[in-house]
Amino acid sequence: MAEMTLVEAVNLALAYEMKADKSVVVLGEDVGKNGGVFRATQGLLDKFGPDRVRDTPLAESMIAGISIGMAAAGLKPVAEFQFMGFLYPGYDQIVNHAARIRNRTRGHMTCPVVFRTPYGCGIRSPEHHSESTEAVLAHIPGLRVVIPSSPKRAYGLLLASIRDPDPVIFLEPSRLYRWAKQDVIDDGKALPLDTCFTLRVGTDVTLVTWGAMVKETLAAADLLSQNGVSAEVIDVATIKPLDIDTIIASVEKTGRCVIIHEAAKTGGVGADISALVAERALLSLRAPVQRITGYDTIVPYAKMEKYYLPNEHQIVEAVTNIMEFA
Amino acid sequence: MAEMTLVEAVNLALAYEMKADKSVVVLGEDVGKNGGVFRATQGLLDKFGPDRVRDTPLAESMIAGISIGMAAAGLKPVAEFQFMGFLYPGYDQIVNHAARIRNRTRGHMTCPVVFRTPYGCGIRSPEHHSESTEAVLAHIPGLRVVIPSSPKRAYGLLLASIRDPDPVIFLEPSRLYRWAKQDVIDDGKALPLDTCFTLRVGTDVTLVTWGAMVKETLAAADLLSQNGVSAEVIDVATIKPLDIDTIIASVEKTGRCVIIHEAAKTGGVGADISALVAERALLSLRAPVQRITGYDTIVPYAKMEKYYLPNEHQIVEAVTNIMEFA
Amino acid sequence: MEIVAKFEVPYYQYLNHEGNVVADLPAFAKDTQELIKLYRLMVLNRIFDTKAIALQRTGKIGTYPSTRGQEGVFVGVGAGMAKDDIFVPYYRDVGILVQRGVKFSDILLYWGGDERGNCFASAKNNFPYSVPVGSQPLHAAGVATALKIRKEKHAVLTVTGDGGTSEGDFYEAMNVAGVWKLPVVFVVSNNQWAISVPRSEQTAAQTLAQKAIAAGFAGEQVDGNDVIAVRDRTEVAMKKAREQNEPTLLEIISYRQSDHTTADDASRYEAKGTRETHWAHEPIMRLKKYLEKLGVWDDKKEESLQTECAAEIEKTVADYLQTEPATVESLFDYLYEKLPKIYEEQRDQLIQLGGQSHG
Amino acid sequence: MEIVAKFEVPYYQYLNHEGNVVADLPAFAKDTQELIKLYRLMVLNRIFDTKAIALQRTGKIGTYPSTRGQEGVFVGVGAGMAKDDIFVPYYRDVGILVQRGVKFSDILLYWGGDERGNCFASAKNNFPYSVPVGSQPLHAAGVATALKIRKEKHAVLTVTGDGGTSEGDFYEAMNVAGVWKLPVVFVVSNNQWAISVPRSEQTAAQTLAQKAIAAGFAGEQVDGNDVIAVRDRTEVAMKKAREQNEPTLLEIISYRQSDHTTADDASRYEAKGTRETHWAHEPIMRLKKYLEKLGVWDDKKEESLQTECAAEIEKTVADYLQTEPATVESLFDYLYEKLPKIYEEQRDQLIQLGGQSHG
Ligand SMILES: Cc1ncc(C[n+]2csc(CCOP(=O)(O)OP(=O)(O)O)c2C)c(N)n1
Ligand SMILES: Cc1ncc(C[n+]2csc(CCOP(=O)(O)OP(=O)(O)O)c2C)c(N)n1
Ligand SMILES: [Mg+2]
Ligand SMILES: [Mg+2]
Repeated sequence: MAEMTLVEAVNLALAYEMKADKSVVVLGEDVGKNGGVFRATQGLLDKFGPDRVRDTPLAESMIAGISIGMAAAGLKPVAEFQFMGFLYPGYDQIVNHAARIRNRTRGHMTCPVVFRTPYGCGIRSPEHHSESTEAVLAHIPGLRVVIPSSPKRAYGLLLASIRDPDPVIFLEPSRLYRWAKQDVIDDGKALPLDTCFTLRVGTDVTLVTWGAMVKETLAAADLLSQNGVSAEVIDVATIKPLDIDTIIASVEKTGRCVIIHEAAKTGGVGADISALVAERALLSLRAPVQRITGYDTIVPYAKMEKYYLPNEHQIVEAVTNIMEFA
Repeated sequence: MAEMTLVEAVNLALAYEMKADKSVVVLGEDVGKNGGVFRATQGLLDKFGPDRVRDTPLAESMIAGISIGMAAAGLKPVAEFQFMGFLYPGYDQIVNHAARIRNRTRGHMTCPVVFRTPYGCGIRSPEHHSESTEAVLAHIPGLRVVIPSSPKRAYGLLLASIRDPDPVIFLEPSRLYRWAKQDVIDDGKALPLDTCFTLRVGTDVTLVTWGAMVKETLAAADLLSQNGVSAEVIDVATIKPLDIDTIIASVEKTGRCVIIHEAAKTGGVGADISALVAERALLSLRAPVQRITGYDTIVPYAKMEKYYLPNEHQIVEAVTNIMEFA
Repeated sequence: MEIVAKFEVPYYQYLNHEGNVVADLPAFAKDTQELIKLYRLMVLNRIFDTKAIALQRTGKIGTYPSTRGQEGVFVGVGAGMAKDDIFVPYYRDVGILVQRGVKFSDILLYWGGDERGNCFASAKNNFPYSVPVGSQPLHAAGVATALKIRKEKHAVLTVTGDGGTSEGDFYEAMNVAGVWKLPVVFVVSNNQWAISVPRSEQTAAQTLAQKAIAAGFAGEQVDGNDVIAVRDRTEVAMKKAREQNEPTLLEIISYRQSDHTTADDASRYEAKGTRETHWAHEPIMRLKKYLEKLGVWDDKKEESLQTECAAEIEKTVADYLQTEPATVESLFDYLYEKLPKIYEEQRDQLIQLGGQSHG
Repeated sequence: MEIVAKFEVPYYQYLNHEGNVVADLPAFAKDTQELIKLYRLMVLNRIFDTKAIALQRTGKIGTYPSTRGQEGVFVGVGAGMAKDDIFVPYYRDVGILVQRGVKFSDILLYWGGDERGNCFASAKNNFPYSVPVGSQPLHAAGVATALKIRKEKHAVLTVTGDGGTSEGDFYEAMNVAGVWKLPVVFVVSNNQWAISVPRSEQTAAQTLAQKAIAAGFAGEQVDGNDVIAVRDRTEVAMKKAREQNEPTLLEIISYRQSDHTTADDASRYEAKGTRETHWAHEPIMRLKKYLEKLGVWDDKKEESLQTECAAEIEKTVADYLQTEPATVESLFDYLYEKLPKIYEEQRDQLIQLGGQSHG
């Protein structure tokens, strides 16, 4: 057991599974000697050699496409896109092939690949290093989309993702990479991919979030409790397929739901959750479901980033408003 | 004025605007001599010559990327992706560049491009010819996404899209290409891109839809009126940016809302509309907002297509259920 | 100014279009039984092709891409591969697949609009058809990476059309194969058209073979109407891949003696008479002429071959037509290993509605 | 077997690393004033670069990609272009941009995290920085298409890194430029690294120049530490583009005398001493040696040049540091020509919240 950051937990899970399963191969740009631009793959080349830790040429469609071929041929590739903004050249391969090979071959061929990528803003990077477009992946049948928001969940969910027999997009909130440390036990235990994680139990309002916004959401829950409002905090974690049951059960209890995400509001995953809550728990709702999200803008460069990101005060205000509603 | 199909109306609008505006250039795979695989560009090569009607090499990222360069350099390219399932290799260029050039240059450079593509299933085509993933475009700030559902709207909305100073994704429902004819006046009059179209006025329920599902929705409205239910039918047409006001006004009147789309349910544009209705008109709702959508599956090959597509009876049933709700 | 690199592109042909030998024949071509096998396969494929088009015209299958005139390419490539090699097809290479255990009836099922025609369950070393042009060479490179990592001594072969060579994916696949020294052969079936766009409007490269130079390995042109050359150069390239981990690009040149698919009408863009001019080079007649010259073929043999092949195809068509429809729930059954809970309700709904619509 | 195509890749150098002339100099290089201009620009760029790194270290700008050791490439290319030509940059070519009207202070504003540094408002014929590697050559091809359609006699130039040549977009851009005969020059700035991945692991192609062969036009290697060669070959290629609509690929070879960016630590992957070995070839010293040999340069001139350039850079840094912050609503102001109604509420909210956070 050791205290570690989220990115270190990613590294630990990779090392664990590479040791446990010879078919796991790590590939991507700068994942070898350099250990990844965030050091997620640090040390793996030394431990597992260049056959299994592969620096690729600079081509994302290629990274996606060869990973698909490798996976269909019996390996378990864990491929890195350097930033989510550079995943898009691989989008065609992911949507038209990774997500479909099992279906296309009626199960005779499968595609157990993990596509990892740092995502989200708030680290003062240049353009395209701040994307959170998880929605454009979560819409695609055949994919899983998994987002850890703590070192422990990074470890357990990444193990589960690698072991999953289907393609998983694993989005790592770069803003949390080195945020809070946690004790992580390197026991190879996976966490389930079919459930949300309830981070805090409460009775007055359900705060539904994932990724880096877990940070602001937990901070808001603290502030709210000082105001006498008891917030339940749900980290969705696996946004595709969604464990809607946990969310509905919580909303049925609290009667209020606020969804918080960093991505642009329009077409964000929050819309889907809101729609499902409305469909399945309308009669339990004491106030309209609220969404606190990034703006429908292009994520600004570093200087304006702080205005783009939702903060805990916005969450508190939204909750306070709907507490008055009913 | 002449009776024509939707695809003929597309052709008419292209010809009109190419004649009116020398900067309009049509490009894509097989758009020249062949006139497009659906004949949308038929006759344009003869009329406007090979400089302005360009058969491209077979490369969609290239089609997207050069169109962006052409647009930034002062032309108005209207580029065709042969099917929506082949747009994805161009997704990076569309998301990372077309949608951002104005913003990136603080308005000093713009990107007045139209990306046309046939979309949707129901024409018994092979795999990848049946996509309706409009949601993965509608999530992207900086884009417009426009979907005509009749010959007249195809004509007017395409003209508006070409004249719009920003990038427009123009999705043509291939199932409607040769469905119903309409009299189209070739007067060069554009239709607005900032409004829904109310196709049928009603008082009991608001049916919100777009694209080819307009067909089933109108059929359902007919059936409903036989049952004494008065349905208002809204064709959203421009799904990004959304004219939510028209939808809200209608729902405030009818108290009920059913959203119908062909795309997979999870993360579809229906979720967004549902969420907005819940946020803005909760108190007017007499029943939960319903979504009738394609399944969360990969669109099947031809033989099973009919099971994938929602039909008018499902819509009628959903409406009937919520009529009983309150 | 100094010259720092030099390259050449060779062209291979053994039989010219009159059926005359123009270069030293490879060993297998000295065995007439081997040649007759290739001949039979080409004939069988052509009969299948004609039949498939007829089935499309009568609504028994959907859109279908003909292979007429390209039998030399697909039969030769298939014959040049070993059973344990892995094949990553595009959508026109039935002639390869059927040599590797895929049934003609599967091909019909596929173009008939049934996913079960794409699982090649009985023919393990083949990937499914890939419709997005140019996307499958990357899968081939991935498979080759897996083989290399596992030190398996097989090779991978993938086919792309001439149009497909313009896709970035095609280049990215070659590039990684070159730098990683992958055991993979990239075949370009240059039938001189990508739907309506001729080869000359696809690229300024004088040959498609030279595209391999960008990836640092050898490319060559092969006469695709000479099935002997196709089989031989495929064998050589596959051997090089297996033994030296050295990729090759084979540009195999034929002519599309058909519309692009049954949904196409080539008269809109193909100059009148062009197809007929190229017909003089088509692969079946050429090998027949040679076999006749060798004295191992005659009209009687031809007739019985035609009859036998036609019967085989009739049988496969009957198999296809008797295929039971798939279940409606098959839409959900292969999305994930286990259907996630949130979709169960949709699956139930589909079964309920699908049951209704079936009636 | 017959050879159907042959290709060669030439390499150009005029000044070797000792500052000796090894080939007939182009006309401009006989004018020492022209050479001193190039020298001054290289010096100015290096001083800027050192300053920018210092600004990053003190938190005054964000991540910054150094151009140290690559001054010959960017100064030479910029000098080889005409004012009316169009430039489509990647993210490291400040040395070109500043010759085309962009201010160093804009560059700082950009890396300082402010979109206004990317609009190059005062320098119309330049595209903004493009961060997605390999994506911008397609824009260049598009601009070249527009110029050709409008029969404007300018040409387009775009720069990609050695790593960027592995992207499919790079190939697709070359391919369309070749077949459409577009007036565009593709420069590859081969600084031998893509972050940590060396050129040798990027592709098996012996030269990057030969990648043009796949697209059917000429590619050549240029010594990027010889600013004379760079300017000359750029001029020749741009002229060919303008006058003959014939694209060229220029692989310009230098060495990255820095980390990839300030966020990188090259000591993790770059063998010790490699950078120092390459330093013997760096472009500024080389031209200085030659100018000294010509007798037109001495320590006094050098000193005053250094002082003058340092002052110019100080001034530009001051301009940058004095830039007023942008308004919060600028997030919404350039999404569309006119902000759609549905986003107005969000914009209002941003102004309200942003106003607060400002305080
Ligand atoms: C990515 C992609 N774009 C477009 C299409 C539509 N399409 C199908 S076949 C074809 C032409 C392919 O030509 P070529 O590669 O020469 O192969 P051929 O069909 O001639 O064998 C096109 C454009 C597609 N299937 N995939
Ligand atoms: C599409 C894309 N993938 C990855 C990155 C991250 N990245 C930024 S620079 C770089 C290396 C580029 O190397 P090269 O093309 O040689 O240019 P150089 O920086 O050496 O000038 C990488 C991988 C990116 N910006 N864009
Ligand atoms: Mg072809
Ligand atoms: Mg480099």
